[in-house]
Amino acid sequence: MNMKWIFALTFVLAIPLQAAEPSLDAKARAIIKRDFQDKGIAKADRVIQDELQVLCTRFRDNPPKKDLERIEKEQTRAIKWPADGQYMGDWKAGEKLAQSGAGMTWSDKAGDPAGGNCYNCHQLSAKEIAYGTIGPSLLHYGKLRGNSVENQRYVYGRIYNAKAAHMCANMPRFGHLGILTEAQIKDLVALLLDPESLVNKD
Amino acid sequence: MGGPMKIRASIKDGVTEVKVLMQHEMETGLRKDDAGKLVPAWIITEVKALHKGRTILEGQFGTAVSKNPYLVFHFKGAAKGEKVTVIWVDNRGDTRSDEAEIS
Amino acid sequence: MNTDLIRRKALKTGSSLALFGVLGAIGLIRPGLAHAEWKKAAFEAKTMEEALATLGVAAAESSAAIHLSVPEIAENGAVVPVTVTGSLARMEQISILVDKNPNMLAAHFVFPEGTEGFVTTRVKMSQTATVIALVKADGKFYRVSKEVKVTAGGCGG
Amino acid sequence: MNNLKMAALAFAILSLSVMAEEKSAEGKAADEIAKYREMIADGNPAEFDEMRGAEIWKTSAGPKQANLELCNLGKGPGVVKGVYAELPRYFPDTKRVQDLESRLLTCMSSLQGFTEKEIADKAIGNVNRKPAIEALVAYVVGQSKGMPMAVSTRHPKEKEAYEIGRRIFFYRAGPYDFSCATCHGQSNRRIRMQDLPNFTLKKETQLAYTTWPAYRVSQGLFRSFQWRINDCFRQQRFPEPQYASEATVDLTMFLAVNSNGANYDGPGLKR
Repeated sequence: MNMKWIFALTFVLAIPLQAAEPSLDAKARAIIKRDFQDKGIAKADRVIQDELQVLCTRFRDNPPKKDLERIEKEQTRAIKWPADGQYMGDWKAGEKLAQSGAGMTWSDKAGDPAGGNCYNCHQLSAKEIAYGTIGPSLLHYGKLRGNSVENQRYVYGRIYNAKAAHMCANMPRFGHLGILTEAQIKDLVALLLDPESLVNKD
Repeated sequence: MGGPMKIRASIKDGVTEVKVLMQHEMETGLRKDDAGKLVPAWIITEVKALHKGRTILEGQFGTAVSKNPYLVFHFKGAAKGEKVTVIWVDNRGDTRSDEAEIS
Repeated sequence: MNTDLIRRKALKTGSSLALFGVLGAIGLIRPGLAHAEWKKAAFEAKTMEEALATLGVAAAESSAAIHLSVPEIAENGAVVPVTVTGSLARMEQISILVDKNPNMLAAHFVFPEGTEGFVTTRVKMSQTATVIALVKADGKFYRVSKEVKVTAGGCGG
Repeated sequence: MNNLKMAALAFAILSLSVMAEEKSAEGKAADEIAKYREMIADGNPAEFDEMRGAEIWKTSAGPKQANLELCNLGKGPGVVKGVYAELPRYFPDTKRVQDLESRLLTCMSSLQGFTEKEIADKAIGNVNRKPAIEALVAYVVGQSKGMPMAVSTRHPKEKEAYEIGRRIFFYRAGPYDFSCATCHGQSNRRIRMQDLPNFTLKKETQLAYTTWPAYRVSQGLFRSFQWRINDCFRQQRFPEPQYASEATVDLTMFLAVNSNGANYDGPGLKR
């Protein structure tokens, strides 16, 4: 069977299979668009999805391989690396950021510094017992992996855009979507990799 | 006058357990309102429980007692069907008295 | 509580007459009934030494006969449950203090004969701190303490 | 701590016992948090809101100076007992699926003459302002305590509300790319110290849903389910869902139906 036929067949089969579902999907989208309103800095257009969000929603975080590879490549390409070639900032500032759950909610004020929300999901230092477990533990991250420049760059990239490596990861795209600044991300890289950091020294 | 209290008193082996839940803001005087102004302290300062006119507990609260104060205490010498009365007074001069039957 | 105090306060409030009736009915307002005044100085004490001094404590020893029950970790400093009990003879008073609060003394209880030396209440803690139970039994003071870790809240502040 | 969580915790501790030390420390912290919750479980101030709501229910108010005793919450005018265990549901008079708050808005406008908007705009309270509708919610839900959740999907609109609710649950958007499922799609996860119920599992949904609305000790306030959903979306970094809007009703429908069979146990008491 040639490709044309396969394509045609898929198309024919797809119509009855999806007939009920897409109408509900479209209805749900329309309801979401209508029922959410601006509040403070959280504007109504935040519910409009980008392509990555559309695909992760549609496929319940398990998109087809071709989409996954394409999107991950696009997200990777879009990473803005520090112009000065430096990836590590101040781990103490990073710890403060990691502790803060502020930023981007409608109760945050425009211009207030955003937090990293890191402890919400990750264990980082042995000192902090109130850590979340949605993400993996990062305790002793630098101690276990070392802080070579390659690692620094890798960690910077992961924080800048976690979706570059895993398209439907839970972790926000902190750099890509402008949640954190370059300097803030560097401070978080230091928190994870600096041998003197709370994460690595206890 | 403040809102009513929830009082539950039950007797077991001669000991009456009294649980009291009071309705009160218990403002510490350290909190700021939306306009950035300090909200003045507003707290229950004194609590007293009585059984047949006899004092069975005296309590004094500071700013660190939680909002809607909760209190549990135990006393002897009561019987089922008798009443326990609880009274509080706050720093604004407001007061409240409620009673419950011992079950 | 002082009957005069109640009378004064009752007369100041709008609902004073109703209250006065209630208080009269339950026999609270009786001349000559001695009560302790609100311990203003103790409740406003900013240091532990000052708080203990205003409570009339010269020395307080530790005692295994006193049990202080507090959570090791509190998810919220606004409500920290505290239970103090003990097996000492004639427990007259229990005070609950928090060493890092703006005001040291949280609550103070007096138990007449027939009331057990037991109390449960809930206190506010501004941060991780030590909760102290100060007990007066048979004229002597005892203290026990425990640390409560107050943890940060959930996402988004 | 309830039996289910205890069992889950016991299992978690058991299965992790051979793992690293930090895991057992985590188990211990969870244990301590469980103890804390047990210690505050008694003496729920939501009872005061229930009392206030019962008063408001029978007190005349609004331009029409009427009370709510003729309000039909699904089981006939004036019936309050057991209604919450069957909400949300389809109402023929409004031709839509409504949750408790949405239906109270209908009653307050049709019986009392308020506009739905004036109530909805101030429906979520704070320390300084305690809206009547929140107390009404406390009163009504309290009248379903101990009753099994039995939310219908027989009517096509009920079925559709459930299906749309499910889609809203999985909808990823906003600057954090979060959906409800990001936090509530797995078991044994927490944010900071707060356990996250997994709403893709019936057992965990039942446990969470039947203990809301609730008194929040950290805020010293009674909170409705509309508030609960609203605050999740705030933390999800979404814009604000309109009070009692179809999106919130449908999402509530999804959770309510998934908790069918469990006894309603609210108003709850939460950290």
